[in-house]
Parts: sequence; structure tokens; C-alpha cells
Amino acid sequence: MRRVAIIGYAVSRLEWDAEKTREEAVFEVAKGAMRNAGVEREDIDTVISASTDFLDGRTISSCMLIGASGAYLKDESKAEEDGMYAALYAAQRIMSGVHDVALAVSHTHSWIFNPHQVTQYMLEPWFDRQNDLLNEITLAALQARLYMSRSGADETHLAQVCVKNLRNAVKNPNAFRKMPDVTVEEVLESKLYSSPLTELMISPPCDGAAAVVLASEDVAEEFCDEPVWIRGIGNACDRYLRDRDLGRLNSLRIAAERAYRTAGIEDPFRQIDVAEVSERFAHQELMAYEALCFCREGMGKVLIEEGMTEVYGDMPVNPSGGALAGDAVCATGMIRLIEAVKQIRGEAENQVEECRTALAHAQWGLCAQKNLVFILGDRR
Amino acid sequence: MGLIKEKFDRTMEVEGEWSVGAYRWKAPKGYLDEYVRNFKDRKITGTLCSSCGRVYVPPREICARCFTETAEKVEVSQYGEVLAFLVSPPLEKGKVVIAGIDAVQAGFLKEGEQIILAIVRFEGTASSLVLPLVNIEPEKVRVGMKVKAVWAEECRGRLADLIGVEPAFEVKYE
Amino acid sequence: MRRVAIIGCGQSKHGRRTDVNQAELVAEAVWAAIEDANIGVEDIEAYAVGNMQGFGGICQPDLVFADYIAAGGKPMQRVATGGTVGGSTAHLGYYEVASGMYDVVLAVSWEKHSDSAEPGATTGLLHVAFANLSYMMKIGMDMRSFAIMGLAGAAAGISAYQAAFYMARSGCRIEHFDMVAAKARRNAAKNRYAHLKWPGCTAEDIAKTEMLIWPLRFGHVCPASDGASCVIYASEDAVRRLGIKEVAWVKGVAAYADEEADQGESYQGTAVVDYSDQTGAILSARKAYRRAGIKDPRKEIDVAEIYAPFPHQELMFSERLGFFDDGTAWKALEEGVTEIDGDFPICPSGGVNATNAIGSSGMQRVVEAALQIMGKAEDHQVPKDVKNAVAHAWGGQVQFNTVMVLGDRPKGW
Amino acid sequence: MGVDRYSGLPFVARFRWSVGKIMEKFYRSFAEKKIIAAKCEKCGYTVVPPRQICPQCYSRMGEENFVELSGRGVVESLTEVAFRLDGKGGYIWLEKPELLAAVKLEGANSTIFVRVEGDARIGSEVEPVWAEKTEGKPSDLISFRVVK
Repeated sequence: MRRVAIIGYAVSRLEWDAEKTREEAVFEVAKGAMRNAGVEREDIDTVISASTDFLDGRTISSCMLIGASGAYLKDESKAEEDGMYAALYAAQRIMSGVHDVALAVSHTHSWIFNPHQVTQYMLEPWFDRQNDLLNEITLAALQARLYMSRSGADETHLAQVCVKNLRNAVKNPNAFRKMPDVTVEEVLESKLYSSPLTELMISPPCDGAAAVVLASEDVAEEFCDEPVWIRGIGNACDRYLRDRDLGRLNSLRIAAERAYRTAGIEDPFRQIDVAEVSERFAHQELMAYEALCFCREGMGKVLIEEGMTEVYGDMPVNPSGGALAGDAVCATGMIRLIEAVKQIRGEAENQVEECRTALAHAQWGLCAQKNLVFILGDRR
Repeated sequence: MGLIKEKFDRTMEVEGEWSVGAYRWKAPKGYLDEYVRNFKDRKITGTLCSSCGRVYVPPREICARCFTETAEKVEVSQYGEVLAFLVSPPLEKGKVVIAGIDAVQAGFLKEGEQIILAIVRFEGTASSLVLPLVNIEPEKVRVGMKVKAVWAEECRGRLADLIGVEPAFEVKYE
Repeated sequence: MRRVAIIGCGQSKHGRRTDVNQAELVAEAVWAAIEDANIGVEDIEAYAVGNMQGFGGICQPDLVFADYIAAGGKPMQRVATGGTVGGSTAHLGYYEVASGMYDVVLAVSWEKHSDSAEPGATTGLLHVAFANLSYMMKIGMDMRSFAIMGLAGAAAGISAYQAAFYMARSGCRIEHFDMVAAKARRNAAKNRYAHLKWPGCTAEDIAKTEMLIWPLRFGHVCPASDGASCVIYASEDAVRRLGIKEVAWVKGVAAYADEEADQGESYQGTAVVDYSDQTGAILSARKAYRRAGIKDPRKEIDVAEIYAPFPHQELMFSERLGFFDDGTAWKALEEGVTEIDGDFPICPSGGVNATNAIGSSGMQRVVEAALQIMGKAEDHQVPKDVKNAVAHAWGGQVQFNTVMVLGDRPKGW
Repeated sequence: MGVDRYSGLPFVARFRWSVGKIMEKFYRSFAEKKIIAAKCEKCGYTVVPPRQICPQCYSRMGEENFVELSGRGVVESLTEVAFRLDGKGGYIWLEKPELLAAVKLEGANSTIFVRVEGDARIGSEVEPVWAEKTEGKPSDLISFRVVK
């Protein structure tokens, strides 16, 4: 299979009610990623954007952003999900041999309309949507409680995930929620949304945009002397809420297995130097530890208790602060991908030493129904 | 025999809504707000892309072709050319309903009136605008005819100040 | 480069499908495609899905009915690009296989307009520019201008302006639009999946319909249908492994985006002067033909399924896709070149003018082109040997174009 | 340069989703205070609400696969919900949190997400609370309550 590398990236600051239009935000990161990759618009063969009509409040949310995303008279498409899926589609277009250089750009300005309200529209309208208590947060709360009852994890473990990520975010200039000396108690006492989930355990919707430039192995080294190679990709989608095991992230396990197989990873805990996980809710990071085979089932709580996923730990997870430090919905997964690239290039603010293999994860859908995993490495 | 449309049974429906009006957006300052402000002095302005020389009307912040921000605001000519046009039949009640309001009933459009929609390019610009063509009978409208802007009596810096275009001068080719 | 073929096609019946919910509608097309390909559901390794979710009111509907289409536990990717969403989903499915990640991929796209309380596709199409409309009100648009904007209709809108541009440019007359609409509804009568069927429809029948806004008659406007279309792709080795006999090879794909016409973000200007230029379509066709090894499209291509919700678009795109010279398509129409039994049949299926579930239509063009290649188009199979076929779709603010060239043999066989 | 903020014109898009023949039967059976599921012949998976295609082995199902459930169920997961969404992007904070549960109905494999009344815990047994006059509409099934 044709190898693909990430040769450039750009991220905007995650903020609320940004003093810029959607068009300016996309233009800023698209131009920034090209500059970072050392490519001109002429070098780009294809552009894949990521945004959704419900979040942007515009049917065909990409049609007025063609100029800003650099897609004018380019082979273009829009992934209507997380930005990491746009990066996946861009990689597939390169692997097919039809294209050599691709730009993937993603954005969401949550100020436009509350993303939590949009999640109500993701429910099956003939039955679930009739119950107006259901939305992403209350369903995630049910998922959290189910996971906790099986694994023995309690609210404190969830709070420890928040403390780790919110403290990590202090070093990340782009993070939205930074709490240098947040404590477990503070997390537990923050406003209760739907037990056990309090405000700090829920990723805060905000405005953000991100972009990456990908290139095939034939041209990557032309543009960039230290390309970050995509060594494995895994992607899977679970069944709908009512007929799936809510207490596990099965589709993440399937996705991780496939990514590990292509990347030649047998023991993820030992071989992966850092992981950037899209934890839309605190408990989902613990569930991800298990689905990513960093530990056995139910042992997620041990990893967080022992501090093994701290940036100095054996298996650092989310040195960037993760989604709990800022969730620009469609950009969140792509930002995880970029943070993983930064770790490999040694450009991360919260750098893990000797980082040669990184994992980036994106989730989509209610209770992380869909999951996507990238394995990145510093050599082909 | 005429049109055949297969009928399908109707099953129970459940209802729901999507408050599209509750969304909020942002426009760049200094573009459309300035464009209509200049209408107060009956001026049409656009933005010039210094890289390709195109003038966008209404003003545009980013030039797609050059992938750069447009540099300057410029005033453009009020004379233009009809590139294409549409002609409505004489309007009747019940034919044009917008947001639940019958436009003719409510008096926004006059009964029996024929609206001509011309797509006009003002001289020196790289954009075309859809504007009503007034002061002319529908049969006389020609592609390529010269037109000029028509302004409301009292222009207060609103989009509605630019009423449309009217025939400018007739060039007779012998 | 990996060779990829379409091994199965499925469509739901298109019409006002109040007898099924959106999941059942999509399942109808998916299971028809699986049966047509004659493979097991476990052979499908990944999915490509797409629709314009604002129309049916369900956000990310593919997640709601993942298990209806046997996608539970499998990779699924979603795209959405406007009217081209069917074409974009077809391209996504092609790339998923061509990338080498998967060998067998199912691509399905759909739309269920009848679930929206507002008539036809009004909600979705109005919502494309609803933000602009709101800003125009803020900067002082009056109700008269708002009403005038609605004259061309939220449904037709930009296409009506485009028809005027094409007429000014090509010198064709409104009678030619009537002829194209009549041809579409005549052909649709031979297509059991079509929505508006009118056996023996003539240009005069269409000419009698009410004039909405010259040159657009009610008879020119496409219906808002509910429907789903689905294709199954397989790599060359999967075709051999699964022992598939009848296939349509994907020889070239391209989808170039142009700047949006009429209005930009928050009613800013755009530099698209003539909406019938369609540079994106010209570039997409050129790239797809080069990749398919086609030098002279008029001669080497045998049938085209062009996405034409409005009659002028069949004429306009047949020129942009290189079948006829600029401004001459209506002459070929008059000579009957584009009839089902003509020298260059266009939209033998009746096309989008007779059946338009916006999400499904782009994919339906790929399905119809593949059926013609495989000789499985039943009553509307063109009576000639079909070596190459083109499937096209347009979308967005007349700015997106997807082109796919299909053939009975892969390039360089 | 700064931005010019603006909100949408007052417009609410309404939807009326056709539920399909099978879901219509499911709601019609509410009139007799019955909860219908569909049991797959091939793999035995029982899905509620009933549907055309078995989520596990994808075989076709129809009315002949209908089974009537007792209506009783077990609370698998539970949460006290402190807010409701107002449909316009805002939160309505409830004075008294409402109980929401993931309930596995007796005889079914699917989980449904419903309001629960009474002192519920994970593992509690619950039964449906029906409106007095049931007309075969979704609103007939109000919630579930803990079985005394």
C-alpha cells in the first residue's frame, strides 16, 4: 500500500465567540498548514473539508468556504463528521495513486448553535427522540454509570482524568479550559448535569479550526525533511444505541486492532509512546484505555490511579489536555492528530521524551458510536 | 395518458422541529455593512483583489482564485449590462407566498404586475447581481442592453435603497 | 493503480414514500444491491454513506440505522456536498477500495423529503442561504425584495437564473426545454424506479403547464422524491475471488469545485459572472477522461446519465462534458441524437427531471450508468453496445460537479 | 477587523417522520397497553421496538415475528438528569432532577431509554406507566416505575 505522511499542520486557538467569521477561521488554518508544510496552493491536488450542516446552521456547509479552504478548482469533497475522517479520506485519495498532495481542513464554531442541542437530532426520531430527556450528555451519563458498575471505577477516577487533562492543558496555548491547580473535589463539585457527569467532566463546546497537509511517499521528502508517517489506520462503527453494549467501546477496539495490525504493533502499552484520545466525557478516556489494549478490561481505573497516563508516566495520554480542555466538535479529532504529529516532531508544548510512535483517536456519534485510530511514526 | 405517480400507503407520523431561527452567525465587519452604508450616498462599492485585479460586488473578503484577502475598497460604475433575465407572469394572489405571507395580498407585490429579474454586471466588476429591471416592457428586454442603477427617493443606507436597474441608453447599430 | 469495479446496484422505488421510515427506505436499496451482486453481507468490508441531513431532519442518520444496513462493527465514512452528495458518496466508495484499505465497499446515498412538513425540498434548499437571508434582513432588505427573491422559488432559484444564462449563451428556445422535459418523462415511463412517469409525453404537453417565471414552466421542475440508491464496489482480485461475471469498471473519477455562484458567505460577492460557465464540470470531465484514457468523448462514450433537475442542465452539461460544442446541444436534441435509440442517448432512465431524491440522485446516475454497461437496465436499456458510460452530478450553488467514467473493461485491459 | 453578529429570522423547520408499517403496529398496540417486540427466527435476537431487519444476523422480519413482552424490565443503568434542552440552544435547569434509566425489557435484547419513577437503583425491576386513556400513540407510554 502506498505510504502517506503528514507534512504540515495548523490549529487555531480554541475560544468562545471568536472575533472571526467561519470563513476567516478556515482561511487562517488552511493557509497556516500550507505554510507549515512548505507547499503552495498549486501543489495541492485535493482538498477534503469537515463540517456539518446542523452545527454550522447551513445546508451544504462547505459551499461558501471553497475559496477560504483553498479548494477553488481543486478535486474537493466534504466529510460530514470529525476532521480526522477528512484526514482519512485525504489519505485514501493519496493511497489510490490518483493524488499526491492533499489538504484536510475542519472547523466548528459552537457559538453558532449549542452542539449538545444538535445531538438530540441524532436520536432515532420514531422512538428515542420522543423522550426529551435524551441527549448526548444524559446518554453518556448512562454509559458512565454502566461502565462504573462493571469496572468498579468511581466518580473519583473520572475526576482524576479531568485533573490530569486540565492541568496538561495549561501548557497548551490553544486550549480553551485551563485549570492549573484544579482538584478532584473541585471537579466533583462542579455543576451537576446528569449524574455522575459534572460540568468539568464534559468537554466544553467552543470555536476552533484545524488543518493538515498530507503527501505521498514519492513527494513527502521534497517538501518536508521530517515527515510524520501514517503507519496504520483503523476505523469502525458500532450499532445504534439500543442494540449495542453501551458499557464498552467495541468499535474502538476493532479500529485499534486494525490500526495495530497494519502498523505492526503487538504490545501497544510498550510500543506506543503517546496517545491523543478524543475523550468527549471523562469516563470515555478510561474506556479507551481498555479498548486500545493499554490495559485489561476494567483496569482503566488503575492506570489513572497510578498516574501511568500522566505525561511522565509509562503510557502518556492527552498531554495536550484532550477534548476536556476544549471541544470544537469537527476539529477535535483532527486536533488530536496534530498533537500526535507535534509529539513525533518534538514540537509539543507538553513533550514526551523519545516519542517515535504516537496514536491519535477520534470519536463520533452518541456515546462514541464511531471510532477512528491513526498510528503515526517517525519512520516509514 | 398523462402523468402517472405511484401512490404509496401513508403510515403514522411522529412530529419534531428544528429551530433554524435560533442559530446565529457572523459577517466580516467592513464589507456588507459598509456596502449598504455607501448606499446612503447612492454609491456602489466593491473590493479589489490586487493580485488578479478582480472587483467583487458586493465586496468579498477572500479572493478564491488568488487565495488571498482582497486589498482595497473601490467604488464601481453604476452602469452595467444585462447578461440574462427572467420575466414573471402577471402576479396573482396566492402565487407568491413567503414565510407564510401572501406577498400580493400583503401589498409587497402589486396584482397583475410583471417582475423582470435581470442579471447585471456593472462595468469594471467581476461579479453579476440579480436585480429587478424597471421602467421597461418585458418584450423590449434584450441580453446585452445597457442599464443603470435606480435608487429609492430617500436612501438611508439600507439594502433596499438600490431598487434595481433601468435601461441606460439605446445604441443603434445600423 | 488498483482496478475497481461496480459489482452490484440497488435502488428503492422513488416517490412519496410515506409507507416506510428513512431506515427502511435505505435498507430497500442496500439489500437490493447485495442481492444484485449476489454476495454475502459478510463480504462487505466498509461503507460509504451520504445524504443532505437537513432535508430529513435526522443528524448523522447513518448512525441511527447502521445495523439496518449491516454496518455494525464495520468502518463507515460519510460525505455530504449538496446535490452532488450521491456522486461524492460514489467517489468516496471508489477511493476506499482504490486506496487498498478494503476490497469490497458498499456506497449508499438517499433522501426522504416527505418527512419534512414544508412542501418538497423547501426547508433544505432555503436553509442553504438562510444565514445570508437573515443578514440581508439585518442590513435593510425590504419585504418586496424578499418576495421578489422568492419568485424564482426556493426550489428552482439559482437554476432558473442559470437557465436564463444558458438561453442567452446558446440561443436555444423554451421549446427545447419542453422537449428535454418530455424526453425525461417519456423515458421515466420505462423505469420502474422512477417517480414521474408520462408515457408518450410530448413537448406540447409540457408547454401547456403553468409558466412559473419565464423561461421556467411547472412542467420543467423536478419532483421532490424520497429514495435511495446503492452500488457495491470490489477490487479486481475481489471480483475474481467472488466469481462475479457482470461488472462495470470505474475508469476515471474527478470532482472539481468552483466558487459558489450568486451569493457568498453572508451575502458577500462572488466572481462567478455566468452561472452556465461551469468550469468545474469542464475540468472534472477532462481529468476523468484523461484517467480513463478517453480522447474523444463524443465517439468513445456510448451513454451519459447527466444530473439535470431542470431541462437546460441536460443541454448545458452535455456541452461542458465534451459531447457537443458550446451552444449546440439543442441542435442534437432536435435531431433526436439524445433519444434512447439515438446516436448519443442521454438520461435513458428519465434522469433527475423525473426523479429527484436529492441525496440519491447523484448515486442513481452512477447506478444507471453501471446498469447500462452491464446490460441490466431492463426496459430503458439503450439498444446499442455500451462500452463506456458517464455519470455526472452537480450540486452546491451550481459549483460542484462529480464525473465518473464507467466501462465494460478497465483502462488498458 | 471584527465581526458583525446576527441571528436567524424567526423560522422553525417542522418534521413529520413516517414511522413505517411495523412501528405503526408497535404504537397501535399501546392502545391495549401492550409492548410488542420482534423475535428473529434465525438467531433469536429480540429487538424492541420491532423492526424489519434483525440487528444481529440481518434476516428479514415482519409481523409474523412479533412477540408481546410482559412490559417488565430491569434497570441496567440510571442517571439523575438536572437539565432539559429548550430546543434553541439553552438549558432549562430542573428544580428536582428527573430519573432516566437504560432498561432491558424482559424477553428482549435491546435496551430502551426511559423516564423512571420511584426509588430506582441499578437492578431494580420496573413496569410501564400508561396514560389512563391509551389511543395507540407514542404518548400513551408515559414512563416506568419501580415495581413494589
